[in-house]
Amino acid sequence: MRMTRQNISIAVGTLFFLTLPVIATMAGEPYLVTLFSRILIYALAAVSLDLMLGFGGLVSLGHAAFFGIGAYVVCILSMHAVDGTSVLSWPVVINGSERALVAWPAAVVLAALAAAVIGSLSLRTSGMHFIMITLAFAQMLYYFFVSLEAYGGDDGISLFMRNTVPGVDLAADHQFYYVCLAALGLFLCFACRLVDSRFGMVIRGCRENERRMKSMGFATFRYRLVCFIIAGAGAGLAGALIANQTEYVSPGLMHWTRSGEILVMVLLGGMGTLFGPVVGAAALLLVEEFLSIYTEHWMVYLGPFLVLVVLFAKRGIYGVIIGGNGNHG
Amino acid sequence: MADRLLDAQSLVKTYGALRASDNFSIALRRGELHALIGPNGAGKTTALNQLCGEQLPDSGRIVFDGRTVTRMPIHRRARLGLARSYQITSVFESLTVRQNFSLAIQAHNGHSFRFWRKAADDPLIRRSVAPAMDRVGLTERADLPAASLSHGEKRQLEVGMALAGHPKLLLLDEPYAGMGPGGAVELTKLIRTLKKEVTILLVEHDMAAVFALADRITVLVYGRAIASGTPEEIRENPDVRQAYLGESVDPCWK
Amino acid sequence: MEAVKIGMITTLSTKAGYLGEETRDGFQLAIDMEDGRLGGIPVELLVDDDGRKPEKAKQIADRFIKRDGVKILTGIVFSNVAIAVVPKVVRQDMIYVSTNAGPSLLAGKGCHANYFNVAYQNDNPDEVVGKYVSDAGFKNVYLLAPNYPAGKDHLGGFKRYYTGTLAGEVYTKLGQSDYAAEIAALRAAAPDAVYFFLPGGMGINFLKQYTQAELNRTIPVFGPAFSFDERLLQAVKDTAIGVKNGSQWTHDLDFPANHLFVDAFRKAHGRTPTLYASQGYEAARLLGSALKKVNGKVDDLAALRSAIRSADFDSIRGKFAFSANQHPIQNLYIREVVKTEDGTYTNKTLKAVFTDHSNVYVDECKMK
Amino acid sequence: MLLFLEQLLNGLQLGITLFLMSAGLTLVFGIMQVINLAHGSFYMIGAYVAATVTARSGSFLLGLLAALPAAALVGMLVEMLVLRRLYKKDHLDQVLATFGLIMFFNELTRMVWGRQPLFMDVPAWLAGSVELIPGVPYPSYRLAVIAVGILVGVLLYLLFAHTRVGMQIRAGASNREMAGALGVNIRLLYTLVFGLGTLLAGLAGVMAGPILAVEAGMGESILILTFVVIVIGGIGSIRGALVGALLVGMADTLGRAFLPALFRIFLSAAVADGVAASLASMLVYILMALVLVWRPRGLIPAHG
Amino acid sequence: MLEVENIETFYGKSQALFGVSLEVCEGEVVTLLGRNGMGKSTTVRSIMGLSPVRSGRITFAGTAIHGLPSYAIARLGIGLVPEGRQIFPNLTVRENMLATAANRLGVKTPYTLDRVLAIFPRLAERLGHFGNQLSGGEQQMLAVVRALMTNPRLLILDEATEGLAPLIRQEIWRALTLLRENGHAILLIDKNLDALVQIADRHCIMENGRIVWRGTSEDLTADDTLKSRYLGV
Ligand SMILES: Nc1ncnc2c1ncn2[C@@H]1O[C@H](COP(=O)(O)OP(=O)(O)OP(=O)(O)O)[C@@H](O)[C@H]1O
Ligand SMILES: Nc1ncnc2c1ncn2[C@@H]1O[C@H](COP(=O)(O)OP(=O)(O)OP(=O)(O)O)[C@@H](O)[C@H]1O
Ligand SMILES: [Mg+2]
Ligand SMILES: [Mg+2]
Repeated sequence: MRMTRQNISIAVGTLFFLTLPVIATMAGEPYLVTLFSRILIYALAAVSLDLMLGFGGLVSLGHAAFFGIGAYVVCILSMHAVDGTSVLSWPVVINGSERALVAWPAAVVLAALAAAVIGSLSLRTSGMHFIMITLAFAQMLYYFFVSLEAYGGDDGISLFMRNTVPGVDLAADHQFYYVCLAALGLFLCFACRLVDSRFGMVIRGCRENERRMKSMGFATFRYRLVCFIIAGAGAGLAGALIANQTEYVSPGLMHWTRSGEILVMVLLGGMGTLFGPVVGAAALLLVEEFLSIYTEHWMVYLGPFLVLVVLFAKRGIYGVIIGGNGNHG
Repeated sequence: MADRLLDAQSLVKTYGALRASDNFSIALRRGELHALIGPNGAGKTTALNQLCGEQLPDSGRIVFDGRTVTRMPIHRRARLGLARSYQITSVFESLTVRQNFSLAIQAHNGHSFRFWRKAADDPLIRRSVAPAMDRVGLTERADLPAASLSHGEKRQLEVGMALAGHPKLLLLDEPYAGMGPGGAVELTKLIRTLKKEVTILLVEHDMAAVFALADRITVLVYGRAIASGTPEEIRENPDVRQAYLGESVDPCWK
Repeated sequence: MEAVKIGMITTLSTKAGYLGEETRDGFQLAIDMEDGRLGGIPVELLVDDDGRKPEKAKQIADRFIKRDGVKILTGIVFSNVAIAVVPKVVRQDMIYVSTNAGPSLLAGKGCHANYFNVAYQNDNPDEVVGKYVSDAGFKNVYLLAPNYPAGKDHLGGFKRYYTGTLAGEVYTKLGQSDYAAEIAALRAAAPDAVYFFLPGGMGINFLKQYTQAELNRTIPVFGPAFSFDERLLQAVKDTAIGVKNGSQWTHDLDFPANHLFVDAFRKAHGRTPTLYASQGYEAARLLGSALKKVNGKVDDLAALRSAIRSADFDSIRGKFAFSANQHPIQNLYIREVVKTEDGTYTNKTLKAVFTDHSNVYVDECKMK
Repeated sequence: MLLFLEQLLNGLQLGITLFLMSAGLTLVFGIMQVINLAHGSFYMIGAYVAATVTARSGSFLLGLLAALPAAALVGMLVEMLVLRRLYKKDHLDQVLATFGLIMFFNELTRMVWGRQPLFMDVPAWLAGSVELIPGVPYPSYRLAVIAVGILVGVLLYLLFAHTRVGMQIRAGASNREMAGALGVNIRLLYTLVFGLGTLLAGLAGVMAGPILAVEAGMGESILILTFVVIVIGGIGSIRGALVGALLVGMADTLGRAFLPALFRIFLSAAVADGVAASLASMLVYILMALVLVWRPRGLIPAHG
Repeated sequence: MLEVENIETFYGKSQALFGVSLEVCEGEVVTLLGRNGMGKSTTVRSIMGLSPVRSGRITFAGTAIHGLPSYAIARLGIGLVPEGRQIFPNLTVRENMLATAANRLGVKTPYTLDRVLAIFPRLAERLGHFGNQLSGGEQQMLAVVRALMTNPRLLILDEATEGLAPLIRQEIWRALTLLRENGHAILLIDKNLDALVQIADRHCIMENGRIVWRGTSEDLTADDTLKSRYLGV
């Protein structure tokens, strides 16, 4: 590894996240651990969006749908496990579960399935139309869950307790934090490899010039769909985590404003950089958290801050940190 | 008809009232360089589009290498060995020249659902990139993003990418456009060497190149092939002179 | 003596921001009236905006508890935020006093010894109107609410005491702005009254459009208090005049404590307090009485709990007590929207329809 | 039958109202190709200024006259300070910047005007109703909204399809550099057109004021719907926006009005109401998804 | 009329022009020659104000134009046919012609729709089509027409005959000769050397961002080593 600014930043960042619970406890601010768990989870959602946005050029304004699906899967399974009822009784019996090893993969798979369906319809369009059709599907899901009384409708459902994993106590904030960190770390690692792999190159080619890709012999639709599904699955995992973190899920998680926030995290951090969205998620949530302590009118400051980042940072905050020469995109 | 690599019969393509292809037929023999010429807007690009699958004909039939491909999507035709370059430069602007080539190679080289190994480290790709870049003289520019190439260099890239996959049939849409006089000489050399490996359909307005290279020429006017034959036949054809070449001798091709 | 910290999680941003503002102002007023104390105990009120987002509210609760060492939380405006936050915090041995939301879940199955609601159970304001409408002889009422659980709950509350028939029961889109279609259907159904639960902007939109369709002249409108607080009324003005709505409080209730509050609030803020302000104020006063009893020792949870449960304070609503599920037992009133001489719009109490009214979820609550 | 006619009229009216709302957005988003999420903020500014001035002066017209330049000026200021620097960059930078602007404007209105909704009433001379269909009084104000909507539509159409300025704007949208190199002062033009766009947003806000709640954040609820309208119609086309608006208006109104009855035919009343209501809320989005799956570039796509 | 003195232009950090100077007088046709990527188009872009000039001066008809926005430069009477056509895809052919048309200098017989359509009858058939529906050559014609319709004093053509059929190409040369006779100045980049020597007065050859040779048509035809050295023919 060369000592580039980028490598140093990543190393420092990793170290920071690894030691955060210790630092927070020593500084007497243990609540920071939960705050940063949330940051990690949103970062995961943002990174997954960046995969298709920054590399695939697929701007989705419906990414929160998969986030929400992941969260709902966890809460619904848990609710049924507590009640002792089954989720489905026909054609196959599916029982509830509080085990993370069941619920989380289920969340990922269902989010991926939803992404497959939504993606295969949405990817027929492109550009602005793609933005809007993903939004449309997310809003449909939103209204669907709003009126789904069995699962709390707009009020949402609480998770009775966090999922269980053998050997790990998710209810303990520190352990949960490290689980989130591991999830983000693994996904980032996967994403970093992905974007330089053959598949990643195809995705980037499709963003640039889909027509040329086709005439060179790539079935572009398939690749884009897979990219969409991977991103959806990532968001599903983030959703499963957020359900555990907040111990609650409501349709608000799928509203287009939430998709917009995830999008803003990506852009704020720097799209097409993978690490940028982590920075973006941290920046947005921290600013939101701390500004609102000092002033009720925190948005009057946050708004112009976003504008300034756009105007003066070439590639989001991450671009500023690493000096504007990311290796991707 | 084993000697025919591509056989297109009575292609019709209309845009509203306009017949861009009007019962257009063409047959390409294996190994030949066939030139397609005609006035602007005659339907040459449209014809190429139908052959390579970018557009589907309203009616007609296309057989490539013994298979009917009339309705086959473009990417599958490409995998059968049908490559094209574009008249209006169409490369991956934000990728480097090397990445542009490696994508072109990747397309013909195993599937791309590989998520882990770096594409750049893939020996299959790495081996072929350097010669492909060298062939069109872009080795020096390998690590520049395509966007920062000059117009002519982009044209070189454009042609180079079409070649990179070692196609059976190469459809070249005005490869000379934008090439400086020197570049044109180089390109003519390149195409001469290619003639030995691959069948070529060349659309071009540079008559010097066409007459220097073509084995046979088809002339298209208003979507219809009005003449087809050897360069000599075409040069002497009065209809062609009137519709396309002009009566006076163009100073640009002697 | 160290100040007792009270954490207020409320909604200050978004369209509903003024609800949180009122709640906070009411609460703060009680503190200010005692010069920074409640029940003689110095208190410090920490306020943070939840942006109407459940996870953000949770995050704030977490910070209040872990960083600021808060033991008492209050202030959440919306039921869904409350449902997300309350169960967890009360399980952590925190006291939560609800100043507004009273979802059935927290009143029934999900009730908890550490959870108190000082305002109302969500069904209350509807029950009172249901009863009133029946008593007033309306036989064929048309119902309207957004299509989400709270909408159904509220209409359920109305139907519980309403004895006539339904001319229609329509669920609209959450956040809908145009009601022309509903109004046309309503006109065609020819009911003799309309009952609607459309909180916030939805209610404003509906009322304006209803009046513009000139239906207000022929078919009277009823609703729960939410669409008729004094700040909203300034946004609908004449449109709402004469509408009767149900509530547990009005600024004109004739109790000395109430006069004291209303006058002080007007003096401090130059406006008539809304229902939400009154609820914030009541929560503060309730807590004040409890703090006084335990002499500021909030660490003895059981003592604090029973001090709160005894509700030993001079309520601005007159008589006040907690039911078994720790929701209010109180009078419920019908009020009418009127225009005052100075051109502002406000509510006038017509009569108490229920006295010492509790809620129907008491039996579902098995308090541990 | 009478009810059906009335609902059709309602659908038409909602459609035209939506068109009025989307007119400014069609201009800015559809034709200039600037993604301005803060468009709703100008709508809000229009409504707030109009409500304030109307309340002070008692005259709706004065309110209107104050609101339009206010929205246009703020719009031009935003263009000059922020958006102008973003045309060369990725479209998504506009998303981020205008997202920030939404927050800023929303909170600013809350600080200036307070958090509660404002009042705005129908002007007295439009207060009554007209019986277009016998027995069904129709509010005159809504008819006025329809008229304004149609007027704006026609003017926009003329401006874009038949004037050189219109051509230049479209030219600039596809290739700013070339338009400039051919002698078009595209910077100034864009500032002015953006101002016109926000003026139209302000106009929509003023027109909506008497019908809807005037509150901070009112822009966002309408924003998504107007995006939907434009996308259904086909980005960049004014005719498309009109068709999209009418379609959305009709689908939404008729869905709300008749779906419950439809479902009651084969479901129990309670279930039917629930299903119908959920479906009605989703209808607009379902419509958009269907249209885009069927025609990925919208119903009447503009070329480009 | 046009004077370029010692300009240096950068793309980001990389320098593309290293002190280029040239002038074009009234009624003169000057060409820029050179292999691909040598800086011909960059010179044109610098003149038009499309690429920022770091140092040096450019004057046109007595006005210093470096640093001016490109629209202002164009309005002084420079018409550009850019490399790669760059017609407006979302405008119809007719609109493409009219959107930027002007007669700012008060030319007596300005180019009008009718006049240009007479030169390019093919376009007359396509008036209602959108820019991106045209064939490549039709787009190129349109780009030339679009520049003519601004009735410039100086016309800059960057590879304007690219992709045109021989007949049409002759048509363009003829039109240029006419323009020149009317006192217009023309700056020309093209690869058809033989045609260039016939219509141009002077030539400049560029290499790696510098002008390495200037001379008349006679000089150019006389010296074959020049061509092989700088142009690769
Ligand atoms: N947008 C750009 N960014 C970075 N470098 C550029 C850009 N455009 C051109 N260049 C570089 O500037 C140099 C000069 O390019 P220019 O386009 O002026 O060449 P040219 O002489 O017009 O060539 P051609 O005949 O191929 O059009 C080239 O080396 C090219 O790589
Ligand atoms: N998408 C389209 N819609 C309408 N007309 C089109 C479309 N594409 C092409 N055309 C028309 O069809 C005709 C043939 O176009 P084509 O591009 O095939 O010409 P060409 O022979 O390649 O000409 P050139 O030599 O100028 O490139 C042209 O007149 C063109 O305007
Ligand atoms: Mg062509
Ligand atoms: Mg060039």
